[in-house]
Amino acid sequence: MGLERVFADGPAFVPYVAAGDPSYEESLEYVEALERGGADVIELGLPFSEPIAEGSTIQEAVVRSLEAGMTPDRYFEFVEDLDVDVPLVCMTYYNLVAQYTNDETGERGPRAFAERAAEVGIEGFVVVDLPAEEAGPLREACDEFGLDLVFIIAPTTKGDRLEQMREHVSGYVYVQARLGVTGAREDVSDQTEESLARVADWDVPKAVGFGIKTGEHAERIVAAGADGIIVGSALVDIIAAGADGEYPFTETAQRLESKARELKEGALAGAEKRAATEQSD
Amino acid sequence: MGLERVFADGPAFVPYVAAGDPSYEESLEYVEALERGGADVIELGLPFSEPIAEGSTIQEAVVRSLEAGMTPDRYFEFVEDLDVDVPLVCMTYYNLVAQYTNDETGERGPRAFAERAAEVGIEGFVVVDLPAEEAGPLREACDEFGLDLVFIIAPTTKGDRLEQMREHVSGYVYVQARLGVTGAREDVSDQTEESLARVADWDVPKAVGFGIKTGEHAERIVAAGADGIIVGSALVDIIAAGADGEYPFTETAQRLESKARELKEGALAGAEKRAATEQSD
Amino acid sequence: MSTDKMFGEYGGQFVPESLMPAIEELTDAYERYVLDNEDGFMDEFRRRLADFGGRPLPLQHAESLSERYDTAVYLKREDLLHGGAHKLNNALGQVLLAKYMGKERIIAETGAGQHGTATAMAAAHLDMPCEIYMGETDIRRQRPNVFRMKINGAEVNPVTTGRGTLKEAISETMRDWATTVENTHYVIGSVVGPAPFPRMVRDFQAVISEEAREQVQEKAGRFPDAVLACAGGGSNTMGTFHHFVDDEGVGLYAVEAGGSSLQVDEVEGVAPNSASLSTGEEGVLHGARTKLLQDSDGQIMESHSVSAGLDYAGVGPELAHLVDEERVEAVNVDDDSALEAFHRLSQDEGIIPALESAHAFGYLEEHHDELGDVVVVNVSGRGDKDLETVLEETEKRDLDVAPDMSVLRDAAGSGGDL
Amino acid sequence: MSTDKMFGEYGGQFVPESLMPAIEELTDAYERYVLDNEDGFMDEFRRRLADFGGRPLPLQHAESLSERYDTAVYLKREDLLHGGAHKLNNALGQVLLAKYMGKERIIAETGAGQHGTATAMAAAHLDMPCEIYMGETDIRRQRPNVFRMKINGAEVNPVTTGRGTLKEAISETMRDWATTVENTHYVIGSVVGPAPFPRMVRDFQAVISEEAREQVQEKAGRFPDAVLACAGGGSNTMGTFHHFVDDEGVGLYAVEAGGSSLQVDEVEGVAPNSASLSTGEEGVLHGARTKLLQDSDGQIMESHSVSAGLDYAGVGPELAHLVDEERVEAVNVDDDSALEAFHRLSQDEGIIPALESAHAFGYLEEHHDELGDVVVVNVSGRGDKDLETVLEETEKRDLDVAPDMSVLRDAAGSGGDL
Ligand SMILES: Cc1ncc(COP(=O)(O)O)c(C=O)c1O
Ligand SMILES: Cc1ncc(COP(=O)(O)O)c(C=O)c1O
Repeated sequence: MGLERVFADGPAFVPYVAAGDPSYEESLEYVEALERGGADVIELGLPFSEPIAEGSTIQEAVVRSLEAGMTPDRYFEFVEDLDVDVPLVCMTYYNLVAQYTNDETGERGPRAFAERAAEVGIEGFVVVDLPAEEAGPLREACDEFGLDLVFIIAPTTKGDRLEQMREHVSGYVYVQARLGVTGAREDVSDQTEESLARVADWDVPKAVGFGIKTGEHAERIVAAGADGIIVGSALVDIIAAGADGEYPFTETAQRLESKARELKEGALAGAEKRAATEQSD
Repeated sequence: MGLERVFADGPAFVPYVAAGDPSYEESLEYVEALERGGADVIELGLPFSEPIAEGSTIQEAVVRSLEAGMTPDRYFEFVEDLDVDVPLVCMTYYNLVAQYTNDETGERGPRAFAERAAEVGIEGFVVVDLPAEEAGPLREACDEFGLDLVFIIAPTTKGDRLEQMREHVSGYVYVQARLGVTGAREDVSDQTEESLARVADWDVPKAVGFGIKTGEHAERIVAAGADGIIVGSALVDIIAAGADGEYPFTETAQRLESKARELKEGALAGAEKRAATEQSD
Repeated sequence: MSTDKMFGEYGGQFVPESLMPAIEELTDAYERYVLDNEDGFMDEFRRRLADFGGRPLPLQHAESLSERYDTAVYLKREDLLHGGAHKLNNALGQVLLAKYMGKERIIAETGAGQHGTATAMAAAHLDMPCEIYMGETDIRRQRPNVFRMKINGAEVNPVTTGRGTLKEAISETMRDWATTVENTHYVIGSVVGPAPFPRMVRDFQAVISEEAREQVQEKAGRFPDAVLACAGGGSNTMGTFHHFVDDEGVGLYAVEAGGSSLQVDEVEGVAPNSASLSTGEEGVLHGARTKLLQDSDGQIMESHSVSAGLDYAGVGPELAHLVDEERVEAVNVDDDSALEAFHRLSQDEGIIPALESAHAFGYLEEHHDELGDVVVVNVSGRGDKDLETVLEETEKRDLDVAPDMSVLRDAAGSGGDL
Repeated sequence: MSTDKMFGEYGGQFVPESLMPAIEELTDAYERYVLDNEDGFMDEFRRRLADFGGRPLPLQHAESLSERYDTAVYLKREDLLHGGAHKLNNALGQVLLAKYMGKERIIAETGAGQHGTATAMAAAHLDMPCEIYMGETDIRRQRPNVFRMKINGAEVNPVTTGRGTLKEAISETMRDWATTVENTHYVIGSVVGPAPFPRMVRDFQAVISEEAREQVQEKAGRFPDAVLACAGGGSNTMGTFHHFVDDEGVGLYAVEAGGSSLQVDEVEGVAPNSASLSTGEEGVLHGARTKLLQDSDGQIMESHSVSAGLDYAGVGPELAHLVDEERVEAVNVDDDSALEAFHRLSQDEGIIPALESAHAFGYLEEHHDELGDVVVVNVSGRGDKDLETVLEETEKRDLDVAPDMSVLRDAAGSGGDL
């Protein structure tokens, strides 16, 4: 029953990192550290040269990964090499999906991409620049290979569009906490609750992302009704500090693990708070 | 009988220098040196800030003179201070004539200018940017004060214009040897003979200027029919060398004097040659 | 997917969800104001194009070139448009539309700086706050245009990612838009981006061919055999072609920047050209499916051209479609040929073209004998912005046609560089 | 002396004899071709002004300024003429005339470089060899224009005498002409010089007021109360005024460069302004009797203005006459006011004016409440050529209206100065 299962037992912590950042080997360890820290699903970025929805933290991660040689094929190998048990979601941009070519059959495009992703054990996709309107071919491929296609609901998504996406989404819905691009922030956006309210009656789990930085943010967001939190830049910042030589590699892995733990614990605390409020209502 | 008289006894040598170049005192000596070298008339430049008909040699002389403080009033003092017997012609541009103001009467313009010029002993004018058409007021003033108004005939002056100027000219006619601006040249222009031919039957003396540099040039030009030669830049070059410190002041005066002598002798030789040719014709 | 988002298989709306509502709002506004002239939008647009922009612009018979090629060559003089390039047609249209839509702020990307200056001018004219994103490389090679934008009161935000050219500037503008989409309109600078931009920008630029088509009939007494325009994103191209598309006998030539070579360096991810129509592959960039310079994985290449305004890895989807349909011929000339054409037009016709426009004249030089008897070439902009680049690039190459520039060096003394 | 060499007591032909025949020849050609349209000269001239130059040019209602001043302000957009200033009207006319006269070579002086670029463009267009004299100071402060002349194939001859500005360049061009007069036409750049230049240049420039007079009636439904134009030599001024001279109710304002002060320094021979109409005395310069900046002896002063194109010690004789007749009001604004107006027009109207033209807008700012309800201002040129100067002069002065230029400095790294 796809990605929804991970949200069943309490709030999910969904970290994002770019695969291969800052190198293939280091990145493998970092992903594993996130699992140790309590990740329930991992969104693993397949870096695209034009990351138009990312803030500078993730842009730079993408550059590091590309410069270290990451490609779609290497990415799939990377996933195979990973020693983690939690589900993996591939987060990328559509051109890499559209251009992907199965070297054996010569097939090119979403179906070839989905087939290969399923083969290496990926369970779903988030394609940042693929709104529901353009998602037909990938949606079909996902269905064929049993993958979830996660859509993002923006604060601006309302009315008909919202309804339309409700029909297409599977796995979980990615609730974008604020307008803009990715990046860790000092505060929790007011838009978060509004956005959650708009999808309150959807039957997929709601994971909130964009700007979450601390355990306390995680707590507040889960308390506000989220079934999960998605955290990218706050983790990538730790990888960036490691890549800049501020911390040795093993310490960076430990820092990632404890940041993950902080966030997961924040989420759990948020869930308790919400249960308390719900009871008192 | 005005300036014509100096051409009566043979070819006249008419040097030009800018009054006050490079300083008031030095310039007085230089003018006197020219007389010693054989000058028959001296064209004494009253420097104007926009000498549009001058080549670089005389432009620079004008700048030196102006920077040393030359003004129209100082110019007239200069003429008074000069100890020479040959007639002096004031060569200038029309704006200085037009603006000249008699400090006592407050009168301004050509008449005031001519009056003061006559007072200090000047016998004629060459006003470079005053064609016959615009010369009415100055012509009148010259008549009133018994001064000659010398016009320049250019190689381009032909037909009606030529006839018109014939009527206005007095003293001598300044035959411009070539198109262009003042400046010493290496050769004698072919245009000289043509130009002389055009004024051959005029009853004023014909003095040829523009580009004459050596005694040999002088000789050829007089041989070709000129009644006089006008030499500026070749002399100013010597003053410039002095101003640049290449020669001490007394040597510069001597160099001027001997250049003058070379030119005067060239003119005389030319006259002999012409006489010889005329006889053999 | 409604078909009018597409041109054949090209086009679409590949943008982050946060932009989709804005794009729907824009689509609605485009249909109402531009297509249906609601509230007299198009009347006001045309009036402002005339009074502020200086339209109509001449179609000039080029005497020297006509003689040189034994062909009647006509120049469509977009270089005379206010701001110095065809870009104002679009910028004015979009800023005005943003006003009709109640937006309070304008953002735009720029490469050569021509779209940025046009947008800054239009925004100043219509009293809209305006920020322009521009790659740092482009800021350096188009400094006068940076200056002009600032002078017009716009903010210029340097983009330091990647190679710092147009591609990165577009990405960065989209990031701004994703944050500010509720009160901000993104004035895209060419017939690229998600629908409805390619159609809308084309419609604003189509005034070029609307005028030219009439003018050429008046002057030459017939339709042209060929119409040439340079192609970067393709806005002047589509503007120049649009009203000729249905005139079957008229050959349409989109002249791309061949750069220094058509070969690409896959390892470095660099294409030493911007010839996406001629050499690119179908893919998705900046919101649209179109022809791209990309590697076999789908990563976008850094393009390169001596002219900043053509230096883009993508191209408008409609143009990609018309090339596939064989209605438009995609051709290209290299940097040298463009530079030579720049000097030729300057010396022979007294018109200093933009380096972008010079590409069209490079093609004319190389292929004039295949183009027929009457040829229209769009002078998409003037070359004032390119003087520094041309000096530098010309000296590197030792071109025969180039003038001697020593007077500039000699007088440089207290003045600084050009 | 035939009266049509004169404007009242101004004008005339004060030139060395060697130039007189050329001036007679020119007078004859002017009468035949320009006044009598012999061989269809004027038809060809107008056709080329349209096709090559881009005429007619708009009269634009300036919305922000109109609101700011509570006055209907209309802009005559000479900045849109090919080359970027009104100068082409005259340059094209004269180069064409030279062709009709069978001349083989063109020379011209230039100050701001606008007349030089216009002449170089016209000469390239009409295939005439061309040399431009330009003071070294001006070469430094107007480098982009030097570049453009060279690019158009003209020679640029630096003039090192004096302060190296327009006055010296004119003198030097006259020297060239005195040498080459038989095959060369001197394309003078303003309504100055010996007859017939002032009349002829005015006639070529009068197209400005011919258009504007019709346009203002069409747009405002009436004649303007005031017409403003900056005055250096006075060619855009006379061009803008000419067809309004007989319209009695129309106030004509010639706005001169007040520079840093109207006081002169007699000892140094320097006027820190170029306000010859406002402060000058009658005298003879460059072939004409007119109002001049001169000392009491009649030596010409060095003028000074932040705008190179106004930096001239003389002014057209017709303008001097019209001021004496009280038909034209001679006014002036200082450098600061012009710079502020430059920024104001750029930011509020989206039009970057030439620094010369900015003077007219400085006057509008200072005196708008005395000018009536409908005001026409000539935007004689665009300001692209002035970017460097404006940057420098604005920084010196710390003007409130100036934009923050740090983005240019920050990106200067590998690029060099603007
Ligand atoms: C003068 C000029 N022509 C052409 C272009 C290329 O753009 P497009 O292909 O969209 O017309 C530019 C872009 O800056 C430009 O400035
Ligand atoms: C734009 C512009 N306006 C005005 C002038 C001043 O000349 P005039 O007074 O002859 O129009 C110049 C001279 O270069 C100029 O470039």
